[in-house]
Amino acid sequence: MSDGKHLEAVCEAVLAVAGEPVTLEALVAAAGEGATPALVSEALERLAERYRAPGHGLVLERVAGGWRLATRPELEAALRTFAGVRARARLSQAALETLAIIAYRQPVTLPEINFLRGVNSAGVIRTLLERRLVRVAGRKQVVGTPLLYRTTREFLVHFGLDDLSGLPAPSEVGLEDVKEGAVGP
Amino acid sequence: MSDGKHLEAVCEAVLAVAGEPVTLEALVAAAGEGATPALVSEALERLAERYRAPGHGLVLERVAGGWRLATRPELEAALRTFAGVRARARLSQAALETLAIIAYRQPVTLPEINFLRGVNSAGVIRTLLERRLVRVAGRKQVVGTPLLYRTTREFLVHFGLDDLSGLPAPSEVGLEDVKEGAVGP
Amino acid sequence: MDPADVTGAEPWPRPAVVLPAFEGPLDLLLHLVRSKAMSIWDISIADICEQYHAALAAMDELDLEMAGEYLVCAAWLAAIKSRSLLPRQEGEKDPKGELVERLLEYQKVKAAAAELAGLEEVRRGMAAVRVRAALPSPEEEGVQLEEVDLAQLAAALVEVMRRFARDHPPRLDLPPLRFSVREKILELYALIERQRSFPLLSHLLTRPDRLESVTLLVAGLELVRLQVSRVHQRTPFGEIYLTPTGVPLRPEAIGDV
Repeated sequence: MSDGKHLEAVCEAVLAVAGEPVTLEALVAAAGEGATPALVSEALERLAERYRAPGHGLVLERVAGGWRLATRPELEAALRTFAGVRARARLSQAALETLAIIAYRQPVTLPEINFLRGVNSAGVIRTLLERRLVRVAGRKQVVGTPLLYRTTREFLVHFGLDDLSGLPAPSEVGLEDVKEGAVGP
Repeated sequence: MSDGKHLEAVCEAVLAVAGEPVTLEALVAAAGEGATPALVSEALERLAERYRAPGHGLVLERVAGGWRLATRPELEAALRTFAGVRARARLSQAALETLAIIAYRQPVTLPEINFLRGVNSAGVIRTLLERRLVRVAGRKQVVGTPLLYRTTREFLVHFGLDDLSGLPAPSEVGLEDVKEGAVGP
Repeated sequence: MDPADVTGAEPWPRPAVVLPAFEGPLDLLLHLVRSKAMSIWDISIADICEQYHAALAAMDELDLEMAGEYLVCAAWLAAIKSRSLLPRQEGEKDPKGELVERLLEYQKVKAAAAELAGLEEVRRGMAAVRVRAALPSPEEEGVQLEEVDLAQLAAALVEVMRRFARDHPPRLDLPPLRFSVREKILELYALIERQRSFPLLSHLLTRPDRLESVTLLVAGLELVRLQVSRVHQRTPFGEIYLTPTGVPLRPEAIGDV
């Protein structure tokens, strides 16, 4: 089946998952038997026309080397707001790593965390403090008396633990256990 | 500006970049001033309706407590031809059985799963954890404090469920033998 | 069979007897009950035991882990069978009860798995839409906070430690020398003084510590350099003898070795 409607649907689906410009040839190949460059070009023109109507959040644009679906430039503000909302509900890999170090090594200081991660984690700790996953628990009596961090009650509740002894060894969740020793500034 | 057309456009753009279910609240926040849950819901319904028309390659679905844009299932062949989109591997019988136990009995431990299946399911669980279909949700306070497992949001997305109440009711799950009498010989 | 295999491949190559692939002993039992058109409620335990053993015998390609589980189940069945041969006392439960219950529960699990397979099949061809946002700065990705679990937390720790180990390879730590050349020179000197012709090679080879042997060899060479000793070897690869030259060893000549 390669009627016009089907071609439009195929183009829309392929472009929506591609995330990058797709060549006409790739679209013709995806559409399968009976599809020709001419027929697919026509379907793309109709699709582009459709997206130009009010109520659409996407545009179909011709860019170098092919066709691409992108969001409408005038919706930038809404997309920014959404990105902010989503970022607040997420933990970055950096935050997750820092949380893991604090959980398994507590109490631990920022210099110790920086040493283990190899990058400054001050900003990440701020995020974890804001999310109430970690807290300040005194100062370490060493040069500079850095703050000590521990996980919070909310942390335990989030992970369904009664106490910290419930933290699983990596091997319990199918990972290789961490080799201890040699670690420490 | 929050007229209907604008809301439709915002929803389409946000859902197109999200790549995962988006809650109604997040959409309302993204739409900005003047948007209400009721207005955004209406816009979403119109958007879903629009996608149902012929010539569309996408569907707007309610899944995992939010809204998600996905490609139409019947366009699988076209997407597979298109390089970069791989077909998802079917879950094995072992994985499906283990998932079924976790889904219906959550939270549940590995020993409980092993007993119900009659085979050790540790390896299967590891695979399900890797695929983010199940998650560790604390420990059971019994001898050995085994880890508890629950299904994830990804599980809901994978099976197209809005929430766990959408699982086929246990009574619907064909049990011809059970109908024959009370439990116990 | 590899339980981690989620692709649904054949669990094991099929032998001459064509048996369906089983997910485990309970799956096999359920299959036997069905194939005999028995009801789970009135299983003949003697029958099922016999069939179970016959099926096991036909499945000689089981891997060890699975085989263990099948054997445990065989022992369990045998126990039920022997108990059911004994007369039952008043109020005692039917020994088959536990078997019936487990099979019913497993049947439910299989039915639920079939439901999930159906849901999955419908959605297999779908892909999440991912259009690029026309934004100047890319958004930071991460994991949804509410979905972060202990497995991911442990994985993050493993990742940190793995990277740490990669960026901080262990230093090459040389252990402190346990034997000094100076000490060994004095030791060898005393030996050749006493023995006139000292078999160095045999001595080296009988030292329990390789480091000590090396130190002794160096000490021997030092004695030669200081002209305190001579070296003889009568046959190639034969014994190496140290003999004194008559020049006395002056401790201050040893130097810093």
